[in-house]
Amino acid sequence: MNNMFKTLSSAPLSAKFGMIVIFTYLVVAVFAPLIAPYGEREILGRAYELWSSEYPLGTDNLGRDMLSRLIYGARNTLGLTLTITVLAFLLGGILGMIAAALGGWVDQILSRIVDVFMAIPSLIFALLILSIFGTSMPYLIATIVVLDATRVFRIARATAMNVAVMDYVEVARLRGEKLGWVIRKEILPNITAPLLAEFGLRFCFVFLFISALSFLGLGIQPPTADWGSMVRDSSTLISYGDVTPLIPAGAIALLTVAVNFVVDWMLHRSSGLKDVS
Amino acid sequence: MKKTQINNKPLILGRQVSRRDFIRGSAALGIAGTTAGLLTMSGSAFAATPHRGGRLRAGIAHGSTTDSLDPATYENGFMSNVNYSIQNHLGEVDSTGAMVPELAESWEATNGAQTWVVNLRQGVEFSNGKTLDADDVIASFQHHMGETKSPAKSLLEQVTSMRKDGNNRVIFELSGGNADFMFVASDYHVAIKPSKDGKIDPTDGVGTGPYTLSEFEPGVRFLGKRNANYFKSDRAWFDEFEMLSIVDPTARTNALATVEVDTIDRVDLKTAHLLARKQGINVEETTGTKHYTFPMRTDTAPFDDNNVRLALKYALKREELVEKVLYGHGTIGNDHPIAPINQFHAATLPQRQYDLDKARFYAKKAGGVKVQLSAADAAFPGAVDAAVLYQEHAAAAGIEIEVIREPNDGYWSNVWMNKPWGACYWGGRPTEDWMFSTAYMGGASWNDTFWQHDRFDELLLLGRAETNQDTRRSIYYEMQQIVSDEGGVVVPMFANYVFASVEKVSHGALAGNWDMDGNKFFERWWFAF
Amino acid sequence: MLVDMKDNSGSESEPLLQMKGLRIEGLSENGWQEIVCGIDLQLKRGEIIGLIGESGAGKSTIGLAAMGYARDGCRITEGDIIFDGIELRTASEEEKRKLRGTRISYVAQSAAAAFNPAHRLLEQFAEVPVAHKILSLSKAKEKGRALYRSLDLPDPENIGERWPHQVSGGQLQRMMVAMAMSCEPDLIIFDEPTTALDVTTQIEVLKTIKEIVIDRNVAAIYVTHDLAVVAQMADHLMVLRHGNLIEVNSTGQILKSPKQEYTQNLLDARSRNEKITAQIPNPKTLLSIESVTAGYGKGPDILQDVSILVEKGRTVAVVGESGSGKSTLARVVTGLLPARFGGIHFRGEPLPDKLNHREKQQLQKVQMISQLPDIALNPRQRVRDIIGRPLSFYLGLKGKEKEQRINELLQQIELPQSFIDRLPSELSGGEKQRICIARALAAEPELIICDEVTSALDSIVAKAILNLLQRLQNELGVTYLFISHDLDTVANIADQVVVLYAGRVAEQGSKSAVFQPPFHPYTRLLLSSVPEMRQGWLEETLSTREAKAGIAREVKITEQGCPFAERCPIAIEDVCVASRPPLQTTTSGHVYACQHSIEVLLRESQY
Amino acid sequence: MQHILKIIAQRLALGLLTLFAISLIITFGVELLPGDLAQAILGQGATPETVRVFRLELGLDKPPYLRYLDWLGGMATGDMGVSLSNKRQISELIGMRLSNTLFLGGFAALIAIPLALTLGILAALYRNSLFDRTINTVTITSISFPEFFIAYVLILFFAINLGWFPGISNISSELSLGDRLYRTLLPAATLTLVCVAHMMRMTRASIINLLASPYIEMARLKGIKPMRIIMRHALPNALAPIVNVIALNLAYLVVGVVIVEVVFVYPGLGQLLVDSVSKRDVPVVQACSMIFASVYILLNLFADIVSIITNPRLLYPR
Repeated sequence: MNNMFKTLSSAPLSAKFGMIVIFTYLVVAVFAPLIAPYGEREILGRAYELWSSEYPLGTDNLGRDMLSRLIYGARNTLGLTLTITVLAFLLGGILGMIAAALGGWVDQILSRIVDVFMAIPSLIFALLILSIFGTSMPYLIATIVVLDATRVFRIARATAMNVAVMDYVEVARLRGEKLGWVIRKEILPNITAPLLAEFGLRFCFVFLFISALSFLGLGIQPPTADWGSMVRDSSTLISYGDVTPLIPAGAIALLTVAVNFVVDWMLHRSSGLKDVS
Repeated sequence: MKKTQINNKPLILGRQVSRRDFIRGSAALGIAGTTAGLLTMSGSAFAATPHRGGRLRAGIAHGSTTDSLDPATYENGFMSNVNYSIQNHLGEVDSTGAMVPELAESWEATNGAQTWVVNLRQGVEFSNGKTLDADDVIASFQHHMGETKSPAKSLLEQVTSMRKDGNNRVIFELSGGNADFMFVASDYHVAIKPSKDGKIDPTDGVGTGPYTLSEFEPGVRFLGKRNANYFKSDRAWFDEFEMLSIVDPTARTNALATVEVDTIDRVDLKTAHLLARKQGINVEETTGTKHYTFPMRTDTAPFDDNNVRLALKYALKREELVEKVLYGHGTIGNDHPIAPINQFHAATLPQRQYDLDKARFYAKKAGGVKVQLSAADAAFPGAVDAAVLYQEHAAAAGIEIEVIREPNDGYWSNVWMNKPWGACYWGGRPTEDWMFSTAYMGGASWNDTFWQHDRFDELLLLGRAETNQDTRRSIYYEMQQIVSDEGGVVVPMFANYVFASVEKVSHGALAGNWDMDGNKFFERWWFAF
Repeated sequence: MLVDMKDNSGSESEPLLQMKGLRIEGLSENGWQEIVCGIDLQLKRGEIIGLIGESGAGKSTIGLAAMGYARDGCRITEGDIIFDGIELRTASEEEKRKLRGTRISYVAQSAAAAFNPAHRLLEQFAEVPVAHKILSLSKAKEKGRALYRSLDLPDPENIGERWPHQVSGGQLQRMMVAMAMSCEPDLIIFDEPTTALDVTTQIEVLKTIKEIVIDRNVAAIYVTHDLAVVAQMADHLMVLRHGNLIEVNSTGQILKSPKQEYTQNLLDARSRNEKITAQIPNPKTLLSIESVTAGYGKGPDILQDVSILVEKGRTVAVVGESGSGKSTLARVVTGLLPARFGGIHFRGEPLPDKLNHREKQQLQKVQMISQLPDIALNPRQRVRDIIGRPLSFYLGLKGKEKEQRINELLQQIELPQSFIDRLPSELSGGEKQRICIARALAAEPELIICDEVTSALDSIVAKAILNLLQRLQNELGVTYLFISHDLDTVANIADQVVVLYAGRVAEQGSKSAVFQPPFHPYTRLLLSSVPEMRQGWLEETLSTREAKAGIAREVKITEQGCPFAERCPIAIEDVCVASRPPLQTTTSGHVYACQHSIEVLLRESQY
Repeated sequence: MQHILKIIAQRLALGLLTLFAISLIITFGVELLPGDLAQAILGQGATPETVRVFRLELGLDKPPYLRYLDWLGGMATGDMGVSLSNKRQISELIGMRLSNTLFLGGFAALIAIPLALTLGILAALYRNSLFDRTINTVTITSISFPEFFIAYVLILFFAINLGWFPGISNISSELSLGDRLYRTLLPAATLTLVCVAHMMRMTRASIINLLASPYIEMARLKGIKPMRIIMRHALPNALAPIVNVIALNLAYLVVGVVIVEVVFVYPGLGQLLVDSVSKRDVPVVQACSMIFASVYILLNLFADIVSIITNPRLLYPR
C-alpha cells in the first residue's frame, strides 16, 4: 500500500492530473444521484434555457437540466464503457493468451477468425448487427465487445508470445502445469502492464465508438443520458458558435486525455526506459 | 373543370422526413378554396418580377445511393424533385391548392365521373425531341398498372380502360365514379414519358420537364439544364438546377451558411430561429395536413381497452411537444387526423387537454397502465424526444411508459403496424374522406391502429355519397369526435414545412401540398439579383 | 584539424589518457548510487591496460568514461578525464563527438548486437571516416577491404557486402575490431570482446586484437572478467571490485604474486580443480539415450545417432562448441522436442517422446536448470512461490509444511531464510541460479539436466555454484546431465564426458579417459584452446597445428563423412570427407568416432 | 527475393480465404436483416402484390444460397453484378465513389503520414523536452474528441467564421485538381487530426525503444550526429511497427470515414455502403465489403512486406 503511494507520488504532473480527473469522474459516476441537482429525466423548463443559478449549465432540447444530465451521463457512459471494455478484455485477452500459449493450429484458427473480423469495417459490422437485433443494451454491449475483443486479442497474443518463450514458462510446462495455470500465473502477471495500457486506450476507443454510434442513432436508449447522444442532440448548435454541445464533448475529451496521460505514464514505467536526460 | 369528391384508394406520395422515413398521403390541397397557410419567419421572399438566369443549388435532406430514375420507385423528396424537374404530369396543384392542368390542356368528366376525357396540350416536346401524344400518356400509365412494382398500382386499379381518341385525347374509363380522378391521375408517380412500341423506358430520364437531365448520381447530386423548349413560358427561370443530397442537418445548415447552396429544405427546427437571424438568409414555412401520431394497435392488449387509450390521450402535454419537438413550428392536434385547414375540420370539438385526473381515472379503470412505446427518428424527426416527453408527462399520472428506441433502419417494416404502440408520420390527405378511408376505415390496408368501428364506417360511406355541404360537415364532425374519443391514435400535433434560402432567392405565393413550394421550387422560383 | 593534432601532440612521457579521482553514479531503485568510486588511471601511447573484475565492478563504465561517455542512467560526478590534453568532462558534446570514432574508438562485447542489423558491414565500417569527413566513401570502403584482408578474414573483398546476421560471431567480432581501426585511433576501448564466444573462436579474435593493437602501437583499455584472457593482452592490470580499485600492477606481477585476497580468488576461480570420481558399487543406469536423431521443424538433423548412458548418482557432461547440439539434446530428454528416431529409457522404462504424454511422476523425476537465470524465474513471483510450486504441485505440500520445506531448501542452497519474500529482481545472478537449483530440488528429482548453468555467471560465483551442485550430489545422490562448452567447468564436475561435434558424438568416456591422451582431434583442439593463466600462452597456441587448422572455422552440419574433417589437422584426405568415421570402443568403454586407430591417435597426441 | 514472393503469395491466398469468409458473413448478415430490398424500396407502397412483382424482377425469389453462388460465380469472373435497386453496374457505381474515397484518404495520408513521422522523430530526438510534451498532449487531445465533433468545429472556424473553406465538400467531375484539394482540405484535416496521434506516438515509441540498443550506443560512440543516429540507425529498425500502424491508419482512412462523409457531404464509399445496408442491396453491400476488406488485407500485406524489406534478416536469410 505504502509502495503504491510512493509510486503514485512519483508520477509526472500529467499523470497526476489524469488520475485526479479519472477519480473525479468515478466519484461523480458513483454518487450521481447525490450530486445532481435534478433528476436524470426530469423535465423542468423550456428548451435551451441559458445558464442560470437555477440551471447552472442551462437546459437541453427538452428542457432538462444540463448539469444533471451531464452527471448522470458520466454514470451511464462510464458504466457502459467500463462493462464493454472489461468484457472485451476478458474475451480477447483470454483467447489471445491461449493462442500464444498453445500455438499451433489453435493459434492459427483463432488468429484467422480475428483477421476476418478485423477486415470488416467495425462501424459497418455494428450497423449490421444492431440493425438485425436492435439497439437494446445487451446487443450493443455484445457487438462492441466482439469488435474490441479482436483488437485485444492481437495485443494479448503478441505480448503473451514474448512471455511464452521465456524459460520460466518452459519450466512450468516441463513441470506438467495445465494451460490455465500457465496463463494465469506465468503469463498474465507479466503482460499486465501492456494490457493495462491497452485497457486505457481501448476504454477511450470504446467511449468514442459509442459516441459515434450515438451519432448514427444506434447508441444508448433514451431517456438515459449519455454524452455521445448529448453531443449529437445539440450538434447543430455548433454552427452558431453555441457552447452547449461543447460541454458533453469536452467531458468526453477530458476523460480520454486523462486516461491517455495515465496510460502514457504506465507504459513509460513498464518499458523500464531510464530516461534521465 | 369539375370538382367532385369521390373516394379512392390511398395515394402514396413518397418519403420526406429523413432519408429513412416515409410520408403517407398527399399534403394540403385546397379543396373548394382552402389555401395552404403561408408563414414567413424573416424578411420577405416576394420579389417583384421574375428574373431569368443563374444556377439554383439546393441542399435536400433526402437521397440515397439506391435511388433510381424509374417513376415506379420514387420514394423520397430528392427523387420527387428530380421527377418534377425533368418530367411533367397531367395536372399540378397550384398555390391555392387547386388542381390545374399541366400536360393536359383540359379535362372533362362524364357518366357520373366514371368516364374522364383528357385533352392533351399540343406541340409539347420531350427532351429527346419526340412530340407528346396520347400513346405516351397511355404507356406512362401502363407502367404503373398490371404486373408492376409501382406503388401507384393500387391507385390506378380503378382505371378499367384507357383509349386514345386521336393523337391528343385520352379517354379513361373508371370502375366507379370519382370526381377526384385528376388528383389520382396526376399522382407524382405517373410522370408522362415518351413511349416506343407502347412502352416507356422508365430509367431514360427523358421528359417534358423544365430541366433536362444533365447529371444524376444517386444519393449525391442532380444537375439539370434549363429546357429551352419548356412549354410553360412563365416558369423555369434558372439556367441550371443543381441538387445535392445533404442528409445531415448540420451539414445542410453549414452548406447554406457558407452559401454552398442557395436553398435547403427541412431546416433543423432546433436552430431555425438562429438561422433566421443570420444576415442574408430567409427562413420560411408552410403549413398543411402533415401530422405526427402515436398509433396504438387496438387489436392488441392493453390497447384493446379504450380506457387505456383515453388514459394515454389525457396524459400528454401537446403544447410542450409542439414547443420542444417542433420548436413552435406547428399546431397542436386533437387526436384525429383532420387538419385545421381542412374544409370540415371540427373546430368546435373541445381540445383534449393534459388532464392528470382524467388520465388517472381511466388508468385506474383499466387496472393500471404500463406500456411500451416504440420510436425512432425515422417516424418523424424528434420522435424519440417526443416519446421521452410523453413518458415524463404520463409518469405524473402514474402511467408507466417505457420508451424503446428502435433503429431507424427498417422502422417501417418492423415497427410500424407491428409493435403495439409506436410513433408515426402522416402527410395527411386533401379530403376528410380520403384520409379516413386510408387509415381509419375498418380493414383498410394502412389502418395502423387496426381499429374497427361500425358507426364510423357507416358514416364514412354516407359522407362519400353526400353532396349537401352542411350534412357532410356534421357527418365529418361526428367522425372526428369518434376517432378522438374512441380511436386508437394519439395525434399530438400538425407540423409545418420549414425551409431556408439565401436572400436572392425569390418566389410568388407558395404551394403547401409539399415541402418547398409543392416540390416545384426550381420551376417556380427565381433569383432576384 | 584533429588529424593534425594527432601527429604533433604529446611527447612519449606524457600519458595519452589520464583519469583522476573519477566518480560515476548510477540510477537504481534507491536513487543515485556510486558505481565508480574515485579511480585514477594513466595510459601511455602503445600501452594496454586491462580492467578486470566481476560484473558490477564498474569496469565497463570506466572504459566508457574514457570516451567522455556515460550510459543512460549514469552520470560522471567527479574527477578529470584528460585525453591528449583535452578535458573530456567539460568538453562540449560536439567536441566529444568529434573525438569518438576518430581518435578513441570502442569495441563492444557482442558484435551481433552492436552492428546495426539494417546496414551492410562495410557501410558501417565506412560510416565513421565518411561522417567525420576523413575519407571519401569509396576510399573508406577500400580501406575496409584492405583491413579485412590483412586480418585474414575469409573472402575479404566481399565479406563487407554481407549483413551482420550473415557472418559468424567470431568473424563479426573481428570485423568490429577492424571497424574500430577505420580512422586509426590513438585509443581503443575493448569491452569484453570475447566473453560471448566459444574457446576456439575466442582465439581467433584475440589474435586479431593482438595484431591490431600491438602491431600498430595503439593504446588500449581492455575490459574483461577473464584473467587468463587479459593476461595475453595487457601490460598492466587493474583489479576492480564494486567500483573500487583493488590492485594495480604489471600483468606478470599480478599473475605471479597477487597482493590482495580478492585477486587471489579470481586466480583460483580459473584453476582446474578436478573432481575425483568415486567408485560406486553396482552402478545402475538411470537414463539411457539410444541412437537419438532429432531436429527442428523440417530442418536438418541437429542430433544424429547419439547414444549416452547416465549412471545413477553420477555426472555426465556433454561438451561442444555452440551449434554442436548440446541444448537440443537437453530438449529431447525433457520432451520439449520429440526425437525423430531413437528412444530414451528412464529408470529402465521407456520415456514417452512428447512432454504431454509423460506422466506427472516422470516429469517430477527429471528436472532442468537452464543457462540464463534471468529468464528462468518469473519476475512476478516471489521466491516462496517459485520454490513452493513444485512442492505443492508434485508433493501436495501445504501451509506450514510447505513453508518449512522451502526454508530447508533455502538452507541447502546456502541462502538465508529472509530471501523467501524476495522477487527475482532483488537477487544477484548467482542467487537466481541458486533459486533455480532449489526449484529443481523441490521436486525431489533423480535427474537434473544442467544446461550451461554457470556460463552466464562470474567466475567466482560460477565456482561456488559448481561446488554447491557437487555438494548436493554428494548429499542427495542426485544425477546430473551437465551441458557446458567450458572444459574447465566440465573438468570440475564431470564423471563421464561426452564430446559432441555437429550433432554427433566425437568421443565419450570417463573424464580421465577423455581428458588424457589418446585424444580425439576435436577434443584436443578444445583442450588446447582453453586459455591458460600465463603470459605468452596465446602465441604458443597460435603456432600449434590444431590452432592453425581448427580455428576460424564454423561448425557445419554434414550428412556424410566426418563433420570435423575440415578442421582436423590429421584428416585423411578423401576418406574423412567421404565416409562416416567408425565408432571405436576401447575395453574401458571409451568411444571414439574417428578413422584413425587408437594407436594413431595416441601417437598424434604426443605430437 | 523469392522468400518475399512466397510470403506474398501465401498472404494473398490467405487474404482470398478471408474475403471468402467475410462474403459469407455479410451475406448471412444481410439475409438476417429484417425485410428485403423490395420492401425497403417500396416502403409504404409495399403491398403483397407489388412486393411479389418486385422480388421476381430482382430475383429475390431464389433461395439465398443460390443468389450467393451466382454472386460468387460473378466475382470469380470479375463481374460484380448490378445494383438491385437501380440496376446500375456495381463497378460503375462504386468506381466514382471509390476514387473519391481514395482521393480523400490519400490526401489525408499525404498530410498525416509525413506530419506524424516528422513529429514522432522530433519528439524522440527531443524526448521529455517541452516540445515533446506539448506534441504529445496536443495529439492526445485531438484523438480524444469524437470525430464528428472535430469536423463540426473545423467547419465552424474555417468555413463559417473565417470563410476560408467551403462548409461542405461536395465534389464533382467538373472540378480541377486544385479545386478538389481545396474543397477536401477540411475533411482531410479532420481525418489527419484523428489519425496523426496514433502514428506519431508509435514512431516516437519505437524509436525511443531502440535507443537503448547496443548498436545505437555503438553509433554514439562512433561519434555520429544525433539526428543521423535517429534517421539512419534507429528509424530503419523501427520501421516495421511504424509501418504497421500506418497501414492500420491508412485502412481507417479508406474504411472508417463514414462519419466524415456524412458531415462533409462527401460522396464516398462509406455512405454508399450504409445506404445499401439500409436498403438491403446485397450485391452492393458485398462489393463494398469486399473492397474494404481487400484494402485492409492489402495494406497489412504491404506493412508485412515493408517489415521484411527493412529487415535484412528476413530479406537475406543466411
